[in-house]
Amino acid sequence: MDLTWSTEEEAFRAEARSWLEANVPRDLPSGDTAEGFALHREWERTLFADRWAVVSWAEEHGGRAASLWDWLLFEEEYYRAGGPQRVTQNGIFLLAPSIYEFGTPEQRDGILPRMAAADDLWCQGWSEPNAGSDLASVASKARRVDGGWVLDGQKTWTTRGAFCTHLFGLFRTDPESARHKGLTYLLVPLDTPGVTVRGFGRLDGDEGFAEVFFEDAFLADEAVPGGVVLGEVGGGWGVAMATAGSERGLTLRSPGRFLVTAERVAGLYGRRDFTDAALRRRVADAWMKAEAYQLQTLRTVTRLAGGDKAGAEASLMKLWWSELDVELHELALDIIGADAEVEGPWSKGWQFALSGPIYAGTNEIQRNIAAERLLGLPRK
Amino acid sequence: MDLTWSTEEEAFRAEARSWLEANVPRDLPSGDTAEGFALHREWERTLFADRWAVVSWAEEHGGRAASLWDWLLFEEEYYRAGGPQRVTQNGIFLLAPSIYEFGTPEQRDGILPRMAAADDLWCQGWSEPNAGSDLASVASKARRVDGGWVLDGQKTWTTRGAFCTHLFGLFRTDPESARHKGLTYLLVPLDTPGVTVRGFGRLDGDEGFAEVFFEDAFLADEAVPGGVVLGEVGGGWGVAMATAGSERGLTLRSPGRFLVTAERVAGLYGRRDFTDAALRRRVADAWMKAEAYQLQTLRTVTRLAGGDKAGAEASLMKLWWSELDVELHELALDIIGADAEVEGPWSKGWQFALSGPIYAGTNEIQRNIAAERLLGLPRK
Amino acid sequence: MRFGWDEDQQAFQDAARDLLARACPPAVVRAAGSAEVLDRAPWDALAEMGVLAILQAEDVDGLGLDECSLVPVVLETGRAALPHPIVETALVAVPLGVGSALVASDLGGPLVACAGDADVLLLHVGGGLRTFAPDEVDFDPVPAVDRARRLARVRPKPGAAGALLTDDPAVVGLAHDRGVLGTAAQLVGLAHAMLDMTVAYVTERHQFGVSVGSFQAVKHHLADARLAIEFAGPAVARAAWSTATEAPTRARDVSMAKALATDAADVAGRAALQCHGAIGYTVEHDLHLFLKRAWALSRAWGVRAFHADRVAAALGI
Amino acid sequence: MRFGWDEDQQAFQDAARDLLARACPPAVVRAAGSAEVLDRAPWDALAEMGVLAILQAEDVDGLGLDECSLVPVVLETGRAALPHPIVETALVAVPLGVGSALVASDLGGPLVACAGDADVLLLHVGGGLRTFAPDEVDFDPVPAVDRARRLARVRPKPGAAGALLTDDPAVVGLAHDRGVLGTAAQLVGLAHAMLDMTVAYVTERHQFGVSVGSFQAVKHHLADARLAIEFAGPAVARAAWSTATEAPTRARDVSMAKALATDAADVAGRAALQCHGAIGYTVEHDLHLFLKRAWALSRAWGVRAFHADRVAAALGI
Repeated sequence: MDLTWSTEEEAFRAEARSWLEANVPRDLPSGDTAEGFALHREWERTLFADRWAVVSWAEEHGGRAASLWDWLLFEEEYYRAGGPQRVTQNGIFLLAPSIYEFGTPEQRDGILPRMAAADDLWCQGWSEPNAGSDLASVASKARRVDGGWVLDGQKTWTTRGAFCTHLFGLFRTDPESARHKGLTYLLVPLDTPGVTVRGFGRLDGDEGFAEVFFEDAFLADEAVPGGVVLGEVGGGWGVAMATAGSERGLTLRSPGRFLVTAERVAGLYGRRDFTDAALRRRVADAWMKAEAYQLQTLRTVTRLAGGDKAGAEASLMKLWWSELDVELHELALDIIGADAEVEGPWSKGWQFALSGPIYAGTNEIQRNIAAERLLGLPRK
Repeated sequence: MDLTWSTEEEAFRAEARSWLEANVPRDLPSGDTAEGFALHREWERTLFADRWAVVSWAEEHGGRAASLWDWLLFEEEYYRAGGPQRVTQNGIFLLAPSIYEFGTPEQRDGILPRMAAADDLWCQGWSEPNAGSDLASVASKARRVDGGWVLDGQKTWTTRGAFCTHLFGLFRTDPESARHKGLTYLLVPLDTPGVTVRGFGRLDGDEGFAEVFFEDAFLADEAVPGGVVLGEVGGGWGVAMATAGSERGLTLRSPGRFLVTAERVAGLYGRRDFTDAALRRRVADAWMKAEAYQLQTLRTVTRLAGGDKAGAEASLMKLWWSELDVELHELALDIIGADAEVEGPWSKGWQFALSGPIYAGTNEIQRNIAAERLLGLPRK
Repeated sequence: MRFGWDEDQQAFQDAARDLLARACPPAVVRAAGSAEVLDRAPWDALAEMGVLAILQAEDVDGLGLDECSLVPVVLETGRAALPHPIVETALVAVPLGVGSALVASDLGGPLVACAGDADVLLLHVGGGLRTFAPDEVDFDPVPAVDRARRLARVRPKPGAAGALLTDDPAVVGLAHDRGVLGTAAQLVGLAHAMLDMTVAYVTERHQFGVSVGSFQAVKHHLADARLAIEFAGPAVARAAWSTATEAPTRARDVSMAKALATDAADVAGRAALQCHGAIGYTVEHDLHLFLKRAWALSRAWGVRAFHADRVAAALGI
Repeated sequence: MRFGWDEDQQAFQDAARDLLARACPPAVVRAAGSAEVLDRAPWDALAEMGVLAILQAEDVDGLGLDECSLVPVVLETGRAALPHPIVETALVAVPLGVGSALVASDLGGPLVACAGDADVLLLHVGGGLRTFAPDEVDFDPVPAVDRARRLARVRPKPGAAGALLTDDPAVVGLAHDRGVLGTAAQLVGLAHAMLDMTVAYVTERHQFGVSVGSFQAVKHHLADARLAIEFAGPAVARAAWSTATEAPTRARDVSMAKALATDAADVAGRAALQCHGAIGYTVEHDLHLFLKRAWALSRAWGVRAFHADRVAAALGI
């Protein structure tokens, strides 16, 4: 047990902090609207230019080959500095780990630098109108033709789909197959002829969702560098589960985000002109949970650094951060009191937080996974 | 809407109050121990002697033919006066309504007065080692022979079984049957040869449970007045469900019990030498829930008085009182603080309250019932 | 002793529900979130039906009825997520003799719903209640999560004194508690609407080859919602009766109603959103109209802790 | 940076777990609830293994190790529901130089566990810590829900002054926080034990023709228990490190550990009882031994609110 940072790590943290203090933009509008997205893209390019976009990646892909520890430090500093949401996140945090794991060298070298630079912006094409929680019932099809694939079907609830340039998703390539089999993980430029995207509003008012329609869309094998199939044809489910593990677990929700939110909630309470033992204790409880998430992450990174793979524990991480995020924002609104119904960062953040127990696999499904895979309870 | 009591009702309340003030015994030991049970039986006889044991029953059975409203008033006064648990409750609150509904006149006249007088003390024989929540998997058998039945099998978790004189329970009378069919509701004197009873301890330390073994036990048809079969042979499931409805709903848990507990919790808080906004609000919340249970009961009685039957709403009642009872006692222990681990009425009451979400059908099953029968969600 | 609405009251409630289903479908609520001018059609229909006259004395052409007649109707306006200020008008202003204009008020808090739409502003000034014409006040519009709330902060223009309705604290207190009561009723109506919508959805939606409603976790979420509603309803009904009969427990009872109604709307709203999944998380689906109203009303007319504290005070602790 | 026990620490923990499985099975816990004299066999085995010497300095024949070595072992004593006062002895008294006697103490609150069994009483008197021989104090036995706690209130006999160990508030504060830390570790161990017991039970028990563990409601109860344990564990580990390294955040960290460990034991205990059903509600089953210990330790060494308030103070609010 050694919870001290090395001199090198502290130096890295200091460098990140001073760069962020000088560069983090103030009061960016939401990145989940068309104009906000464009501004965020500029910010992502600024990050990339100084090699802060993807610190843990290889240098040739735009990173600093930083350790997971450094990545954690960077994330903590990023949120502490008030850094905005990452509109590249579905690329850099979800797709990229799967490309590192399953991609060919050509795919890695061709796709990752453009992703890090926010030249290509990736969205996730999992859900379909009839395949939400039940991802294995994907019905969108890809038919093999000479030199590529012909896509038909529909994806939906695609976050920021209306603003992105590329989509990664699951398509049924074996028309005879059912459930988890016969699915292939494809990488699809959204300007492919036959692909249309329609944005629509999320609960919080932003145009953050999209439907993506595929009508006889020809996806050429080389439409992305190194080829449009990630992993094996027919092996898409395994790749998708790795991506989903990233979404639930370590990379998408860094502890810095929640710790900073918890500290802001404490500040919100501290600035009130009343004391209330009930609210005060709730602030302490929420802060403890954010801190526990940080500690759990440290444990996980230790484990991964020792060669372990992230497993079904990712479901526990997802349960914790998603329910904590709701708790933090609800508490903030309770501190704010009667004015909580006014639009503002806390009411907006709360609405966003409410999606946490739904996306990336509902929390009901995460609890099933925890019970079955971690406790060994029978599936049926 | 008229929430006033009539002059007659107020007079009834006043009579009950003054009798209770004069007669309620102080500091009876728990009725779930052998010696406590005997003292409680004396108290039940005192109640019966002055016709307060079963106020809503017909006069010829020992009651006052009081309305359900009067019964509620009596219950409220009973708990307010500090009246002890009713060791006759499984008879008078659970079996008796089913005897009124399904029994013959001979059964009513023969069984009920002795039950009210605490001459016969009834326990419930539902659960078996392999039929807890899943009551329909009852395996204890009753075989028809000349002049009676031969019983074989085992019941368990029978509350106060070691101190009672009679048992009502479900037995499989059609050996070919499965699940809900072929069960018969039998009334069994515990001194029947071949019946043995072994008491064992509950979580709270009292000898409140018993196992009842039936080994080739001959139950004569006339072992109880009017016959040992309640309802039809093979129709036991329906009678048992009526009894279970009584257990979950109106009669077993009168609102007076929880209101008085809530007021005592408020008193406990009020006597502390500290103020704590969190605890204070929890007291208010718990009191509101107790009061809401009272109001819901008034609504239910209004409905029943109008001719309705109690339905699956009983499951909601059971969820509410059982979770409220835990909340009330937990709150009391939190007010008491570090001393809460000392044995005393609140720690004892808390342990007892923890059984509420388990017995009379676990709360998981009650939630299934509410979802399926009140909301119409599909069984599977 | 009889707990529950009588036949006339139930008939009035049923008629209001039917009327609102026609006159205030979700499209009307949605439109109220962006329209320059609030569509008064549902309001006029309710007025036509006599809802605004329920608490009006008979000698001024009112129905001369009490809160036990009005509250079930107000519950229905919650079920419909009616954007118009029915609570502020029919429950708060009318008994003060303000007549049947559309009234907005800050008695429940500084955020005034439909302020810019009102014929009359009923403001809590210096401990009393005063009415103002729209041109006597300044509006400061406030962007609300629920846009159909049409919120503003309102203050009298310099020099405008309005017309004094009352400065009797008991009358002001009664008016306040009527507002709390009506808001509680609307929250129960909203909870019903969200639960019903969700039951229909999970029954029809299939995932993993079965109806979503057959999963035990979904059943339990919705059973919890049903449970909370089941016990909040009687608290609202009792509070209506306590208000109508000037019971000494009125303040305690309306606060209890608001607290339990808030819990019911909260549990039902969470369950509804979670069981709808991503479909319910879009503005194209109607659920969000009800959710956002429930969130708003949970905090309007006193937050949860305020009402729990009032009940605690009534308990003498 | 490295989060977690090193190999030696893990090996010590594993060895302690094996030893306690043999030396302190549930029958020993059960017997401690009624025995006149506490059976010292498990205690002697732990002493033999060196557990009492972990925090003892090497120059007095101790192992000279720190809390990161001791806390994982103490967690195992929680898993076994060990009735002996290992926290008061190995964590609180030994670093104060009391040696390896069996020590009972009132530093965590007025209810002293195993008071009548102790060789030495470590009492918090006038702001300082003093040791007393058993014949220097009066015992007032207290009936506890968990009889294996063997509780008493203890006070020095008139005239008995004991031996002063320290009156330095910083030293007393450290001793107190070590007690909190150890109790937190035991609560996590208890939570593990109750969860494991319940997983085994629901897997084997069948109702409605299927394994009880296949019901989604049961899965979710137990997933919640696993979740709470998963996040309490690191909080305890960090608190051990903060204590060992004299970190300025020590008080905050041990309070956080106790609070989250209390939550974990509470969630796991409720889930265990509910999922066992009536079988777990009997004294013939072992579950109650663990449940009652968890209830007791949740309130010993500071109730949940006390620790949340300490964390709030550390947050500057």
